[in-house]
Amino acid sequence: MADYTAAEIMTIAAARALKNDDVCFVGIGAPSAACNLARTTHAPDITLIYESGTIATKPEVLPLSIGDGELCDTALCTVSVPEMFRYWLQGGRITVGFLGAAQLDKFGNINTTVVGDYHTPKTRLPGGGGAPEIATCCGEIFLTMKHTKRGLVDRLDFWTSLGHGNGYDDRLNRGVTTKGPSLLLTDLCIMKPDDTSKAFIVTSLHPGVTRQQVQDNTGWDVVFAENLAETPAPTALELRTLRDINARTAAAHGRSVEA
Amino acid sequence: MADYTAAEIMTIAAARALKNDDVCFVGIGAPSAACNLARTTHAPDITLIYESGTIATKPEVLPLSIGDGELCDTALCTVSVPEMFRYWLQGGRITVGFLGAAQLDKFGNINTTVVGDYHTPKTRLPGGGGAPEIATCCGEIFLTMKHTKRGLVDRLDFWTSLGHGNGYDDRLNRGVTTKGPSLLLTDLCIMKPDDTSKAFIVTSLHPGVTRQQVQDNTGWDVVFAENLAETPAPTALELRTLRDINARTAAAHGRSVEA
Amino acid sequence: MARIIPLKDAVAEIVQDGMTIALEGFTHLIPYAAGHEIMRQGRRDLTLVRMTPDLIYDQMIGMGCARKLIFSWGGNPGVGSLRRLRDAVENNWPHALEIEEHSHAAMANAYEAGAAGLPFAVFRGYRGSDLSRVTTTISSVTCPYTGEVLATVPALRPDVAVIHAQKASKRGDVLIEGILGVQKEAVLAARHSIVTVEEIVDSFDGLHPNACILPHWTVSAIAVVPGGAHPSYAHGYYPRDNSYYLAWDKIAADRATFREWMDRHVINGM
Amino acid sequence: MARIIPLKDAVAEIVQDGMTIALEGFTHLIPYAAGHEIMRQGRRDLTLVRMTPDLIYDQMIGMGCARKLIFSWGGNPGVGSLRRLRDAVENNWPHALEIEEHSHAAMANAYEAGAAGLPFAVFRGYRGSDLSRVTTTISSVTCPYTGEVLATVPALRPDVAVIHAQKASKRGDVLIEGILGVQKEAVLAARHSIVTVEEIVDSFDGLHPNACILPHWTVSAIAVVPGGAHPSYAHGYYPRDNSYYLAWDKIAADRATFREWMDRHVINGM
Repeated sequence: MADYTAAEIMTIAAARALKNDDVCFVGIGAPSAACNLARTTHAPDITLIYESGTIATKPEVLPLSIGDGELCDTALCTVSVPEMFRYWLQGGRITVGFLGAAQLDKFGNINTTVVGDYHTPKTRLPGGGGAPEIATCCGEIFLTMKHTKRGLVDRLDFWTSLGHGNGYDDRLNRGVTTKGPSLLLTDLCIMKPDDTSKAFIVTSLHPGVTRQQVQDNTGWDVVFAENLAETPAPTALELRTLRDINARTAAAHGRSVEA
Repeated sequence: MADYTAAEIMTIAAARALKNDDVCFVGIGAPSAACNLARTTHAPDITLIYESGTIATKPEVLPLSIGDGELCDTALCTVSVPEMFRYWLQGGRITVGFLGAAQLDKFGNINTTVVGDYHTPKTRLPGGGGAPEIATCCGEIFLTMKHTKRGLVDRLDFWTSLGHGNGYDDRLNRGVTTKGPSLLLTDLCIMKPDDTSKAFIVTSLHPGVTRQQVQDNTGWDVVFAENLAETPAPTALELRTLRDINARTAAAHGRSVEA
Repeated sequence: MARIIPLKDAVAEIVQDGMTIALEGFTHLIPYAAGHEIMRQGRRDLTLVRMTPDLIYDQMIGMGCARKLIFSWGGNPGVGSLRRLRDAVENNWPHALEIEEHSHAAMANAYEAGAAGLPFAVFRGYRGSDLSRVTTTISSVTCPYTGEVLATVPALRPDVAVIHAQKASKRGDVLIEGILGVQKEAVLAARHSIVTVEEIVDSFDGLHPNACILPHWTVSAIAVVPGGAHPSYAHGYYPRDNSYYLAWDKIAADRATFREWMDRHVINGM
Repeated sequence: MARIIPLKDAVAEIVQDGMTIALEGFTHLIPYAAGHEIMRQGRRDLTLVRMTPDLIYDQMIGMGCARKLIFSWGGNPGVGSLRRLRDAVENNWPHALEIEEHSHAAMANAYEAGAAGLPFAVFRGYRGSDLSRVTTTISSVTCPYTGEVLATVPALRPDVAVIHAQKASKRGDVLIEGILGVQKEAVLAARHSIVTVEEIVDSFDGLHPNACILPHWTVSAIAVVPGGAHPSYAHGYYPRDNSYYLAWDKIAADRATFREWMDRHVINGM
């Protein structure tokens, strides 16, 4: 790796995917870093919305939770949580929903609920929170997660939220007309769904990452795009801006930040 | 008549019926006068709510409409109209709904929609507004209207909002568990529903009003309570307070006020 | 993205014949100026939607703009009935007017469902009211848990929502303060929206965190029209012109007087 | 009518074993002090309701107060999972914990329906999610106009709602500012409510007309508890104690350490 970490290029690649006029539903962690990096670089007018009701917020420090004080202080306005889910999410006003995941399959279905059986789980995870409706009501979904075999699995133990279901037109056949997962950013590569099968294929490897490395860390048989690209390395501006954000955040939260 | 008008004693009798801890949904006209008279005499803590979303408002001048500026200026807070109908009315927080009526029958059903046939009406009236749900969601309903044969009719042309329906347990059989009309105040008398039939009976005549006068101005065969009382004449305080309110209102609205 | 353009252009671009349009404002902030501009541009065949048709719809109905009216109370508050509305319903003048009549609770819930992207609204309504007999869009659903039958109405999704508000920021965010009515819901429920405002300000920094603001990306066009709500009022700017409301009863009572007044004060007035 | 009484008395009078109670506050204004008092009074068999079970429910579950949990995300925000919650679900320690798991949208709509006096909530939810397979209270209704099948959940009507707010007036009206979460809906949906506040002020005159205020007649009891939301924050008063959240992970990881910490800081702490 050059002079940046795997987590940094993941966040930077995610930020690059966001556009100036996007209205973005921001999850905590890497999604929050990516969205605020985009806002402070190429997409200054992007609208960031957090589940807690804060609309068009501009935090200087990455929030530890979706309800941090700074989100409200810097927001255009703060609405109640019922209004956030009814008017803004269900009302179809969000162009991009940014989700993290504990477990993900090749169709972008997500499990953040349990490992093992639901009623007698090996590991009880935090749960879906807003994800089940974010995944189906936003225009499209960007996913970011650490690239591990434990995370990218062939079969999920539980579908917390819907991606492309069983692939092909399964999502549409379930009456869900929004685009679903259109981008997966990990710390090794970028994936996009195949037009027909809707299964993720690797479209870009981060600098220094090999195909084998991706396959070794993925729970399903990885398909690589014919025109497999290499993710452009972070620019000085991207890196400096991200590191400023993370430094401010670490200082504010009294510990180092992983992304 | 003594030194007060029929309209004044109607408003004063209506105000007397309100209690200090009532939460009152206030209609325009006589209901508004009665509620504000009560608030400025024996029930200073009464909560007045107008349909426009103004909660616990204390207008110095009677509003011309339920959305007048002063209602918001003097309110504890002003909520949106959807919230007013969902949380405050439908949520069952209103103890007394105060309604006027164009046409009323002996069971307290109200018509403010049409005279004649609905689709080719002789007279098209303003419509129900909030009444259909006020009449069924408030704890109980007080009615005030001018005592005329045209107003108090034997059969309504249209049921805009439900009183006791066809009488007896009809309201309950329709699944409506709130009390319904419990008091009718006109400029001639006070009526209350009979415990069994739920039809209005005259329980008090205003001073100087005869039984014949009531029957001559009522479209149904009037029943008088055995212990028929006489409405106590307005006290000096009641009259002076009401006239102050009306004077301020007339000045503000640039014309005389009928109640 | 909200473009700040003249009212004339906003109406010309966005309001077309045959559309369903909602001019909302619950006694407060009624978008009269925009309504008058729609009349001046001679729009026809409109389905007008409004909880409390006020003088503005009496004028639009009298001028023949409307094919249909969806409403829950049509009157001149504290004065009397709407003469032009009655003439249309009772005598089909200037032409027949189809009406779809609801209660306030129904329309408030219908706008809310529209803003929430739902196809219908559910509420405990119309019990014992003949409105459910004459208004065919009223239906019901049964609660899966208690068996209670509750009323439904279709969500309101106007083609255009028109409101008046106190302020817009330079970027086109819109601030509504005081009696909010259903203005936010109408704009969010509609495909397009026109907002007339008293003034443009640099930004809304320092405002109360829970003030009612429509972000610029939820509004199609903004026009600066000081006094745009007259004769209704704008909280913090000017009071309600009660004399206009009182005088209207006589003006609208007679067809010729009405038409002559409208030509002088509205059609050629600007 | 809201009585302003000590927290100890409010909890003793209002919270009983076996009740369904909701302690709401979306990261902001979480009523920790009230939760600690409930634990000190040794309440048992409670059904805890909360969209985002935070440390306060981790503590109450770990202390054996809860029989059942209705929630939509249970974690230590930005830090990790809730150790005591996992121990209860995975190992039935201190005893079995029934869970009813929903999504945020479902619970937000369920509180809203509760505040609106409806028996169920309707929303476009759970599509393609296994939650509707494991949570038996999830059902559906069909739109009478479009035929669309939409998800339903029962309305949330807690026996008691407990929130923290910035201010109460002398008369007992309650002001909530900043991130509002579902606090107003929880109080309006509940039969009783306890509100802890930072301070009492004379009146709310001069406040923004659309600020979020609960009138005194919608609140059962108010207790003045400055710092009552710590370690969460109170907009305008004190920031979030992130170190408390970070330190909690280790404290709660071990049963003995947890129990010992709770005895020292909560049970005998006050």
